[in-house]
Amino acid sequence: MSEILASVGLALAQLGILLVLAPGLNGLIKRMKAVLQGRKGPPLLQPYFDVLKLLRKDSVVSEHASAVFRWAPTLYAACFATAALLVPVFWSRAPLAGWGDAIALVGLFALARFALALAGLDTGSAFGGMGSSREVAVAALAEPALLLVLFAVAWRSGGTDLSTASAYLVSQAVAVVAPSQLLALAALVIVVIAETGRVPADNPDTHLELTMIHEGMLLEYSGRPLGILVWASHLKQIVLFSLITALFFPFGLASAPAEVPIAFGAFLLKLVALAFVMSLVESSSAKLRILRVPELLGAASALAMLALVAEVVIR
Amino acid sequence: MIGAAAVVDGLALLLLAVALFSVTMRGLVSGVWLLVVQSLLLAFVAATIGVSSGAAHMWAAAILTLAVRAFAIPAVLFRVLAAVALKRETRPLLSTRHALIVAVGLALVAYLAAGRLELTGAFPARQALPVSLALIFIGLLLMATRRKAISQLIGLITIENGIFLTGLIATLGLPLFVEIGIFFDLLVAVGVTAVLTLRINEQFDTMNTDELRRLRG
Amino acid sequence: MDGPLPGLVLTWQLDGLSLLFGLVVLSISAVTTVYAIGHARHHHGFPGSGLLYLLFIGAMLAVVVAGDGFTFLLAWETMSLASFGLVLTDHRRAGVREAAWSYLVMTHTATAFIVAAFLLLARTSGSLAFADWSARAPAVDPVAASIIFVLGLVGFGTKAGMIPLHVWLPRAHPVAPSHVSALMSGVMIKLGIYGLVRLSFDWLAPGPAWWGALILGLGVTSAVLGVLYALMEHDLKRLLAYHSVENIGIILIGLGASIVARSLGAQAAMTLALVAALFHVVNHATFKALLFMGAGVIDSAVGTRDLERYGGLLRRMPITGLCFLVGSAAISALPPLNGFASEWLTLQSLLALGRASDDPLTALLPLLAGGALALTGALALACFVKAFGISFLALPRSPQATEAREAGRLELAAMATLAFACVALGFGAVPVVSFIGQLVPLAAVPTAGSALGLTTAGAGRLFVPGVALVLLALAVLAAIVPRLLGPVRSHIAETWACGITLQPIHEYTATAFAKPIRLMFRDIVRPVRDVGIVHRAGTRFVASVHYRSHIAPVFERYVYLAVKDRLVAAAHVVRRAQNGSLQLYLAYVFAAMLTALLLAR
Amino acid sequence: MSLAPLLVAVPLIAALVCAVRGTRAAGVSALAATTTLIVGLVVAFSSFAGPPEHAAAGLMYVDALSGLIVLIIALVAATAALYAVAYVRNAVAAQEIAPTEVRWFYVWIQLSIAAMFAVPLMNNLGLMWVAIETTTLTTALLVAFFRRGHSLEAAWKYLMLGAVGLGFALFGLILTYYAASHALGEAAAALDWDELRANAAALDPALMRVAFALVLIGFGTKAGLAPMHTWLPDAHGEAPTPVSVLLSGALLNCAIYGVLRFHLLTAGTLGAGFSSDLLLGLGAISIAVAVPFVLVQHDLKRLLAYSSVEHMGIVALAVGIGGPLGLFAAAFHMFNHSLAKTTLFVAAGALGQRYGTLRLTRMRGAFEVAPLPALGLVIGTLAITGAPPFAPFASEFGIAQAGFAGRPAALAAAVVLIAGSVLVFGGMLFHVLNVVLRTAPRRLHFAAFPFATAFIGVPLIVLLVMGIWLPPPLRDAFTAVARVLQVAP
Repeated sequence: MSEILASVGLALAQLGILLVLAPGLNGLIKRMKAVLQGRKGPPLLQPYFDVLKLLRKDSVVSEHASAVFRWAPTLYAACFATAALLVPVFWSRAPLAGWGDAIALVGLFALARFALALAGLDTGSAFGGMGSSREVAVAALAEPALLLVLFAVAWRSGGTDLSTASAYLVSQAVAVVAPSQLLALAALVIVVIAETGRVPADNPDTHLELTMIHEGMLLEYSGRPLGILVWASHLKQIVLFSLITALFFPFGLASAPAEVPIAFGAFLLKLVALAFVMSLVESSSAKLRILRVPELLGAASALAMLALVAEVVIR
Repeated sequence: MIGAAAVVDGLALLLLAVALFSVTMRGLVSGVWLLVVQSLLLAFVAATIGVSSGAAHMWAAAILTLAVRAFAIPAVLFRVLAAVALKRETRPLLSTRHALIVAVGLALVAYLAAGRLELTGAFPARQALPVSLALIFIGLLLMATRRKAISQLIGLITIENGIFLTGLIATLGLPLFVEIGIFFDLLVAVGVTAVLTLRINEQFDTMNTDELRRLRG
Repeated sequence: MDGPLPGLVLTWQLDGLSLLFGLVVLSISAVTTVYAIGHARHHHGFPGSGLLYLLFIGAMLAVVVAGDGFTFLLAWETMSLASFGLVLTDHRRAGVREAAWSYLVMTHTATAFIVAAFLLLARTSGSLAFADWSARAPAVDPVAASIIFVLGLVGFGTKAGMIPLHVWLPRAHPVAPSHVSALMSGVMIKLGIYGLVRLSFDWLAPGPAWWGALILGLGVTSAVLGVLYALMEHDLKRLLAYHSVENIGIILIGLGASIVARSLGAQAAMTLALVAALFHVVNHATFKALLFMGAGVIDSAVGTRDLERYGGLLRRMPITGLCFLVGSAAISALPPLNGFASEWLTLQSLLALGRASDDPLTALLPLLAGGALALTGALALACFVKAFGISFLALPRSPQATEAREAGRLELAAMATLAFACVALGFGAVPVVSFIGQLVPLAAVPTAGSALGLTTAGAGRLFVPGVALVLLALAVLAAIVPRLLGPVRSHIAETWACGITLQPIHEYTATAFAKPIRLMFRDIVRPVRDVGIVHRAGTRFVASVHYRSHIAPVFERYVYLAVKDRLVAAAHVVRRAQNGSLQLYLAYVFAAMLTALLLAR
Repeated sequence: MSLAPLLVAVPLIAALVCAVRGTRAAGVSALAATTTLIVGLVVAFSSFAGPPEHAAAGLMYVDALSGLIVLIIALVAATAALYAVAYVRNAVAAQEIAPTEVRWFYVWIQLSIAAMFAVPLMNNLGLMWVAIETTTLTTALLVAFFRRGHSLEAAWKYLMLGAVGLGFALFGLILTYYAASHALGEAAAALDWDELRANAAALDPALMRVAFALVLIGFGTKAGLAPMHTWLPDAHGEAPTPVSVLLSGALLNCAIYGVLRFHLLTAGTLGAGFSSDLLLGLGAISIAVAVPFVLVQHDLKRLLAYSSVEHMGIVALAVGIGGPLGLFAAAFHMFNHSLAKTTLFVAAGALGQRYGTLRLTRMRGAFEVAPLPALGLVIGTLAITGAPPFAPFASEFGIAQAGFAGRPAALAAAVVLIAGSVLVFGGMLFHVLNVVLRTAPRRLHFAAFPFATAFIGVPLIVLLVMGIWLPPPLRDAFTAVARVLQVAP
């Protein structure tokens, strides 16, 4: 009975921390991008203010919208919350390690995308439809690359379970710099860029309807539902970042309660590093036209395949 | 006995001559008369074989040939020609000269084929078997090259004569009641063909079988 | 009961595999019959159609329990003929006759291949009984086994709707009444899979690796091309028909993987892959039948099958909408539903196969197939967002859609049961998989269904109910926590459309929704697009623009129509031989006589 | 005393009565047909049970093979004669046949039935040849009965080709007689089947090879085997439907019977190799030749005629494959084909009279115009093209199974059979669907079709039942025929 309480506690703790950190991470990336581009940039806590403001505001719902529009945000948030519990962030074993693995994670991401895309279509506005159509198109190309990366990792560590993958990497430290590992990392970074709607694939900061993919679907939302959606997309970003850290730099994961502060510090460090990489990428490249995105994601799939070949053939 | 075989050989060669001659003839009436001559020769052959081998049924065969082939069938044909009031065959597919050359060629092929059949136990007339094969091939040639319905019928009867001759030579004719059956069939066949020819003439008011080429595919 | 030929007895056999497929046939047929009764007031078939429907179901059952080659073929073709008759129910609509004809001819050709395969098997084992075949399977010499395998693959593949042989499926299913196409798509094409499983596991001994690789390759092609063609369709039933092709592709991937594992001798991977394929058979039967029933209800409510005329149906047909949503989520392999469970299992089996084979090439092939499977899943998601979104959400695009009314009680009951089945199969994945594991007559290594969750040798774990529970709990949390910040009100207003009131014409259409993907995959799908602009007389002002785009039917044009035209052209040439001239006919007889004499020399 | 002679006598008497009492000819012919049906069934089933028996002072010889042919002729003749009553009345109403001609129609029908019954019953091969020749002559005028240009053309070709073919057969017969008289000595009995079969080994092999070649081509022409089949589509297409039924259902089988008799003889002399391979070859060619003419066709009855060419090819192929299963399936297939083809021709005739034409393009919407014949046409087509639940599939499956189990040539033949039947299935179904579906034209002729359910329903149900379960008497019948046809391998 006690270890069930412990695991529930661990789960809630992990979820709480990630929820708290999520807007901060986004603010950090914005800040770093601004500095790189020679501007002062918004304050670090700006995303927190936005989210809390939205959560307290009334919402305007379109007359044509159906139940899908009303329940999509909750389901969207729930998906990423569950996904957050599948990834080993602080503790060596993820809270839900026994019940779901990498493929379940991909499935949850797909479920969230399904809900939001439908919500985008529900109000009948052309921008929502365009956003959904492009979101599912981009995702269609991102998923094979993501899965091939997971297969490459699973091939080496013997299974698709994230906890065993990170535990294997911790035990085989030399594997971090294996060629297949680096290729897989590159592929995963591209996929994360596409998934979180970062610059080369999509522009998170713009409000020009025709260019937005992820924002397009949120266009009709306002007030509290919009707040939930924004917070959830931040959560999505931090879950993806933690997926990268878990699969490629799993060092410093706590296996005993004493090591938790070190794990927390290590995780923060990794987040800052990744944030810096992301802001570097965003500042250095321009947004691709929608029909060029397949080439980017095609490159990601190619890299993932190379990683597989490297993994299987060269060993 | 100067040897029935020699007589039969002579008659056979005569038959061959008549057949070759019929290839060159254009007139329908003369064609029928040539048939009558063929039948007479056949009857004579049957009689000679009857005399030399003493087989009673050969006499019956000879009389039947006279009655059916020489008399009944030409009678039917003449009545049809009279009804149709048409004397000449239109231009056949092969010109007379070519037809004759082909006919002679066929006769040679018949001789070769008969050689291979080597029916040792047959009636000793060496010429008869090749001639019968020649008759069959020439009959086919007639059917294939002539346009008028009646001349195709003449070709058909020439084939029947050839087969009948083979029968006579090889096995001294088939058992009697089979012979009677065959003769009866031949007569009915010519009768039915005659009726058909009259109907064709009435329908197409010509006997040219080129009209009969509409059923395709 | 002894059959029409000497020494031929109509025998029956019921083993694990037959039981599984029998259960699928029975359960789905029961539900579709309920639906058919409810649907009958829209759709009055010809007098005998009810009887024919029962015969169809009976024939499918007979196929599954047939014990020897002859009975199998009797039941197999009776099934085809019954479904052919049912497809012809409303033969007055355009194109129904050609579709039905091409369906029956392709099925009959497939049966010819199966007959050839059966007779080759009978040649080696001396009898038609399946038991003898499996007993003497090792005695079949390799070359004959390969020929039998290929013949069987073509025969059963056509019935299953595998890619190169799938052309009849998107033509026949849409024209058939929905309760028939639900049964055909849900169950009948699975009997093709049943045949393939029997052929490769029961009647033939483990063959060379290329057998499995061939099926794996065809499975991948069927999956990817099937979903791509589905995306390009805006006729709802054709879309669903192409999805059947896609899902058959997924099943074939599982089956191919298990056959490769069998030839490599990897027992664990073989069992896992086969169980994954069979589980997907069960799942696909449920959600495809559900979706076709939904499509049928919408078709009779709105009067057309064209997605572009639908819209806003969720308000008018809420329960149908909900069931269709569940079906769409299941087919797009979204967690907690059954589609996700079987796709998860298939991916695990591909990974297991990859790890099991030693030389690198055969290890790489399944992993790449896994990538293709992921692509298919994502594209399926896109397709069903389109299908559900365009037809059920936002504004109705046609007057008929505006007046659409909810389906009858029986139809809803049928759809609800299948929707519930999708959820139940998803949650109950563990017991179902272990049940299938026992049924499969192979050395069932106890990998598939351990108590807690689906575990595989490679330590991948999935406990669907757990994940669903957590998902639900967190959803409740996400709904409650923001309320702590005080109540908020929501106002109803117009959708913002840059200042003008929103018209249905502004909405996204199905063709537009699929446009990005169509352009991304244009060299595979080869869209043909023609735009006609009509100017107002004498002026440069545009009066109207006509936009027509369709997908080049590659297989139909370059394979099937090409063969048909050549055959007919050859027939015309040969027919000239009968030109009516007696002289020529005499020449034929003479020539025949000469050849006979030459032969007789 | 066997009833066999009655089979020939009854139709002859009926023909005489019809000639004399023209007005009630239809009734007389129908009565005669039913009596021959009953007598035929008795003769056939007694021949299957017991050993071969002689009748009419040794003139007639009835064994299982002739019993099968008698059975087929009895059934087909009964159907044709009974259907003729309605058909002729419609034809007279439509001014296609002059009232005065009706009497002669029935005379010739009965004469041809008598001739057909004579073929299987004759012991002497010479008389068998005479009987076959008589069938040709009696049916020739029937083919030309409609006095249209096409019918006359068809009859002319039918007669000419038939006569030439039978001429070759006669030549072959003479060679056999020569070989027999030298081997057996006494002249008269030399052509009797039972003696010939008993000491076939004594005959001179070289001569028998030539004789069989000639007879195969001769009787093959009458049986419609390709390439000598050219007259068949014309004759069956243009003849009045009851005559087409007789031709397709019964006459072809008589000719095949002649071929089978000589096949048994030659097999006795020089082993089954030579004649079986020839039969295989001709069978395969017939199937192959029939395919293009079925795929592209403009006339319904010609379509059915080409299907007959294909099926006679299948029967020849089956006998060529041989073996107990192959021969059983051959006999079974002859029976199935006659039954199915009769139904198809009856349905086609009924539809033809309703539409006034047999051109496939002008026959549309048959389900609306005449539902039962349309249904009969569709189900009949499914049956004749070998779709499983029906009996022809069972026999074709048996033939293919025997083929696959047999020698390489048999395997190749079985593959041709399967491929051919699939292509023919596609072609025929396409045409029949076009006829049956679509919307019917407005101006239609009135044509009564009494007892339609019996003519079409009964045979199709029998075919369906036989496809699944073969009634024991028929099973024993086909086994007995297979035993007769069994030649030492």
